[in-house]
Amino acid sequence: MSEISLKTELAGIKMNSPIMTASGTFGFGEEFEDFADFSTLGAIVVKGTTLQPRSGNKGIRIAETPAGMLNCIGLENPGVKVFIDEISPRIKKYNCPIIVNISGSTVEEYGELANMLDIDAVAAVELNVSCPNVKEGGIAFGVEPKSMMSVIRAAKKNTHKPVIIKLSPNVTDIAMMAKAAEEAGADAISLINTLMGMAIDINTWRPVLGNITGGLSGPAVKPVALRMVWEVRKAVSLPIIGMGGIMNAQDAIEFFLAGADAVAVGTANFVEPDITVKIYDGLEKYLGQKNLTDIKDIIGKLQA
Amino acid sequence: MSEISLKTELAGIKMNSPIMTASGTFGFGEEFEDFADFSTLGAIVVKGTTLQPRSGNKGIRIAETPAGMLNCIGLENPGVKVFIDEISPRIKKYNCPIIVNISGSTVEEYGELANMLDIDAVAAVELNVSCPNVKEGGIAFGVEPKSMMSVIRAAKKNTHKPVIIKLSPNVTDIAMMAKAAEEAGADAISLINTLMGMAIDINTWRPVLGNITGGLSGPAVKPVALRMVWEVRKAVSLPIIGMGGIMNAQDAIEFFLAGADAVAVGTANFVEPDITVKIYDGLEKYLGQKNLTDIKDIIGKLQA
Amino acid sequence: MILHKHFLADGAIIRHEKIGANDVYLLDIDIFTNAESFAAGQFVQLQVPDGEILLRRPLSIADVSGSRIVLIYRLIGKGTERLARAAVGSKVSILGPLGTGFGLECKRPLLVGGGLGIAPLLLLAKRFAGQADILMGCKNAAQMDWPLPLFKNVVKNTFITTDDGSMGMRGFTAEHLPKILAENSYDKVFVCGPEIMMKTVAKITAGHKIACEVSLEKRMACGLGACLSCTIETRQGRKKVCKDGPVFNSTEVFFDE
Amino acid sequence: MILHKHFLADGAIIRHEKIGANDVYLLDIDIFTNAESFAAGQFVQLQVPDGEILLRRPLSIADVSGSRIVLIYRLIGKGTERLARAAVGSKVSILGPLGTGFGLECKRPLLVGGGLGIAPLLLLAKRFAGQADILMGCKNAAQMDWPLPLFKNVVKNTFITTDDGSMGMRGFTAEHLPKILAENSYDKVFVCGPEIMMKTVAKITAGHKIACEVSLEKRMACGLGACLSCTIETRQGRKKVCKDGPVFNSTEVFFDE
Ligand SMILES: Cc1cc2nc3c(=O)[nH]c(=O)nc-3n(C[C@H](O)[C@H](O)[C@H](O)COP(=O)(O)OP(=O)(O)OC[C@H]3O[C@@H](n4cnc5c(N)ncnc54)[C@H](O)[C@@H]3O)c2cc1C
Ligand SMILES: Cc1cc2nc3c(=O)[nH]c(=O)nc-3n(C[C@H](O)[C@H](O)[C@H](O)COP(=O)(O)OP(=O)(O)OC[C@H]3O[C@@H](n4cnc5c(N)ncnc54)[C@H](O)[C@@H]3O)c2cc1C
Ligand SMILES: Cc1cc2nc3c(=O)[nH]c(=O)nc-3n(C[C@H](O)[C@H](O)[C@H](O)COP(=O)(O)O)c2cc1C
Ligand SMILES: Cc1cc2nc3c(=O)[nH]c(=O)nc-3n(C[C@H](O)[C@H](O)[C@H](O)COP(=O)(O)O)c2cc1C
Ligand code: FES
Ligand code: FES
Repeated sequence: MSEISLKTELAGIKMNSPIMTASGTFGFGEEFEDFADFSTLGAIVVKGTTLQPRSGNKGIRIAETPAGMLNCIGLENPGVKVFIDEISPRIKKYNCPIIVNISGSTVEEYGELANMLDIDAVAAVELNVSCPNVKEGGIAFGVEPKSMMSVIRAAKKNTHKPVIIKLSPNVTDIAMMAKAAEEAGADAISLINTLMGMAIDINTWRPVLGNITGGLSGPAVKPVALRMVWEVRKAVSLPIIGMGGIMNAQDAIEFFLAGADAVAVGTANFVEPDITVKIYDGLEKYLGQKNLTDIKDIIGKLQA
Repeated sequence: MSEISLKTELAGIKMNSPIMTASGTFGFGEEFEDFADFSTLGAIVVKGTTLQPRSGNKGIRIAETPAGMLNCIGLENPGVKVFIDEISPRIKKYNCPIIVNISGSTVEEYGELANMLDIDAVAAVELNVSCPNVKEGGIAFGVEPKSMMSVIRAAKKNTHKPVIIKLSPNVTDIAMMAKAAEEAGADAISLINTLMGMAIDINTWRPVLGNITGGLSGPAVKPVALRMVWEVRKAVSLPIIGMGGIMNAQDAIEFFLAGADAVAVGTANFVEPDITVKIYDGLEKYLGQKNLTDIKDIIGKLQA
Repeated sequence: MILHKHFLADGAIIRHEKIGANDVYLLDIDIFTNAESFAAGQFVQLQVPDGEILLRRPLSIADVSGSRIVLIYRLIGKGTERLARAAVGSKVSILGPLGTGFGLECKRPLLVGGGLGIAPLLLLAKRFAGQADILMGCKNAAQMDWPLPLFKNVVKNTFITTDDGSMGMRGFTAEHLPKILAENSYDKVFVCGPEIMMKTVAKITAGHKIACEVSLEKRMACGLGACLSCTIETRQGRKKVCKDGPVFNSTEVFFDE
Repeated sequence: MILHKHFLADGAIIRHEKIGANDVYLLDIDIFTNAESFAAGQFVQLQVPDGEILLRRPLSIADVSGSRIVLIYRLIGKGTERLARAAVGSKVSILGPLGTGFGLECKRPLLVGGGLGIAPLLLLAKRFAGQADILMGCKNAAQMDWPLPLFKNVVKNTFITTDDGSMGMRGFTAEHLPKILAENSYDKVFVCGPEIMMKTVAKITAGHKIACEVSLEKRMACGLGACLSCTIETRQGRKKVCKDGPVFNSTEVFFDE
């Protein structure tokens, strides 16, 4: 049992486990100090960061839905400078790779962010392309291959770090988007970001969320996320970080079997702040029961 | 209170209420004879029908997921001839409009089906375009506007009945698909069909479903369905039949507020076979509480 | 066979307890409807209390008495684990009676059950008013804890097999069936249990030219014949396990290899 | 103010009962951790039992005693309705203590509470060891059923308002506040209740140049400052209600129009 290893490497980043945290759901890690064991985490993916500080959306920002939640935080963040100058020195002590999730409103902003974050304290950047492309009529970068590819190229050109592209599930053909990402030079693929959804208050006749629509996450989306991981696994050879509704080790194992090289835990952090530790223990136990010693023994092993 | 009216008309079909049943979830109506009150139903949408009888998919056909279910029935049905000759005479007695959901593997098949179903017993056809287009590499008709438009045109050319197009939610831009449907001459829009998903058995390392992937339905998808109804409402003026996770009157009201002219109840029929009656009663009660008398008083009234 | 209209009832739990060491529970529910005429082999769709579980769960009617029905189930997954927590006095929604029951026309019936497949044979045995024999098999003596007392006074002869020989005859039921059939003059065999067991029994009874009915299990959503989750191919064409079954003539069905 | 490490505990329900006719419940939970040092105004994130409800629910700590905490809540929607069914003896997961509590530095405190906002003032009153006065408002006399007995021996003077005048003074708390402030020499006011009430009280105390703290409510997912569901704009920049609050200086926050 003591030989079981969850250690892994993803896009050149050495990780103590294939369990990461999903952007926007784990703050900067500090908020979970009392519950998480950073030595069991593969990486902390911090909140979506932009060039300028952003105050996010007004009004109600979350709504609970059946087995899920909607959010329209609106990328509230202190801006990349504060991250680099104040936050990153503080969270260095966790000795855990830090991946910065970045969002721009133009292609150039992604390049600039990647460049600014090409620093020791940062292990990789993850491109959030679910945000509106202001120059192109506000359509999200991530639902159209061309704009997504320019964003990836802009980031790659400006950093020595691995560039992870986080795919939006709100597309017709996720495999095609993944192939485009591979062609554009991405080093790894995260999926899925949230599904676009909505909730309505039948007493006030108004949308529950201040921003009208929001991103659906949590167990409700797991079947869609798994299907997408599996489709992308068949389409590209890049490493995949699977996420979407992972609430326990069983869910994580489903993603590994479907082909995810690592997983990220999102909404579950809100429900059980120590969930990443529990998933770590659960994976060890599962491998032990199956007489396996290495997490890689199950990755992509779905017989379909 | 006695003046409250749920009566409505959709694409020229007179309906006792705006509550319909979703294709594939209510059989041919007969199965629910002990529980449904056909005088409170707007229409029965029968199981997806094809030219030839189909035996459907092998292996496990359903899987439960958080607040949802996956199905890969695979369009099992007795074929259009049996429907016309044997089933339709039997279900005439319900005095409830019958809408036949049809699927083809070529554009021509949709035309042929529409033509054969241009009979008294049928109030309308609903085109299921979530099935693979065998001539075009097996991509579903409904994820690409051109093939969807040819299907609509083929149906319209071959019937005097209203043609309802049932949109697939597995697309980047549902509003664009709706506009294309309107342009092609559809008389009404149903949405959403199921989201493509997957489930994995971590003991056997195999997909749970015989067909590997399946369609996700139930409460889990409601936020996505509502968002799509709202987006389509803004994009086109065709009547909309909203569905996806409706489990009670509250859910139905959310769809009406978002802009649905009628709703269809799917998965909920499996959980509570008398759910359509309960929703009818719930709608009456809600209108009464709000001092409204007509269901149309709430349709599209979302303040957003 | 009597055909019933379906009922949908908020049943009240009268009794609910673990009756088998191997996580087997007995649930006695008042459904406020006369249940006496329900056929052995029919089942109900039970809604797992507390709302987290979406789909109903199919469970065989193991016994009836007045307006009460008895279900016997084993913990398998989320649904049954959640169900096991339901308190006496609480409500549970029941849809039934579903499907067609066993055909009772015969003189010397032998019931063959394995594992939880033994449950529906209880009502069947009662329908035969003590005239049936039963052959039941489990892994070991410990797992015989719940069926033994239940069948004590409702069958004539009881044959027992355990995989490990810790009680009765060692081995599978089907291994001992030929001898039992040879030594008795059964005119019909009723089987409920794991698929492999039903398949083997079907083969043996066919060889002996004895009528045989099997009770199948398939994943179900509606239980009413509407969703087509549970379709199987039979020699008589496609059938729905929930509506045309779960009981079928053994010669009618194809068992998967 | 003492800062605590957070705990995450499977609490055991010791007492759980309806204490107010208007669907108000009291929940007494053993969290197996010393709770005595929790600050009045802090809250917990409670996981609604039975698994259907995804997100935790924020509830103020109304009282503490040894390793036990008391929560008082009103039925609002799905979560609290489900919670109300939790049986004594069953478990409930509690994450806490969250946020910053009220600042106790003052000599003559006046607590002002409306509706369920009265709950956290109970622990606050105890922290002031009987030296605080309370002004509480409800719709009518019936709704005073639960706070009256709870506050009986823990405050000095009790002022009561009801919207309909069926008990105490007729009208809203804020209408009577100026007179109460004029007739007493309070040096700090603590308010918890509907936003409109807190806003008005904040205005009045500002006019009287009396320090005032308000306790805000916002939808929360994490409760830990990570998800940014609960951000508000303040005069000191953006703050998180769950971590920087829920208690704020009344002069710091902007009340929505
Ligand atoms: C007609 C019929 C009668 C049955 N009678 C009994 C009985 O009397 N006693 C008993 O213990 N069991 C019986 N079963 C099996 C019982 O339905 C399953 O054990 C139960 O559904 C498992 O639910 P779960 O949530 O605990 O398991 P999970 O594995 O978590 O369930 C996941 C899904 O798979 C389905 N499923 C899992 N196992 C089976 C199975 N064997 N058959 C059909 N669906 C399954 C569930 O209904 C659910 O939809 C019967 C099944 C059928 C079809
Ligand atoms: C710091 C804090 C302390 C609180 N203390 C108490 C207390 O001591 N007693 C009490 O009765 N109530 C208190 N509330 C309000 C309580 O959290 C809500 O009444 C409760 O969450 C309603 O849940 P529900 O599922 O019944 O309602 P639903 O309306 O079904 O809940 C839907 C969603 O909205 C959220 N929500 C609904 N109302 C509120 C609200 N007023 N504030 C924040 N989120 C809300 C829920 O948490 C949930 O995420 C407090 C709220 C906060 C933020
Ligand atoms: C409150 C919240 C905030 C989020 N913020 C971001 C973000 O800033 N950038 C991003 O790429 N994804 C963001 N996400 C998406 C998550 O990282 C993740 O992709 C998604 O929630 C699916 O995983 P889950 O179901 O485990 O939560 C956010 C999700 C939630 C719930
Ligand atoms: C078991 C099952 C079978 C279905 N069969 C069909 C079908 O034949 N044709 C079709 O257009 N939609 C079919 N659907 C989709 C439903 O009609 C509906 O669009 C979808 O389930 C969303 O609604 P719901 O969440 O209320 O179930 C099926 C759904 C289920 C669950
Ligand atoms: S379970 Fe729906 S048809 Fe059998
Ligand atoms: S609730 Fe998550 S930051 Fe406040």
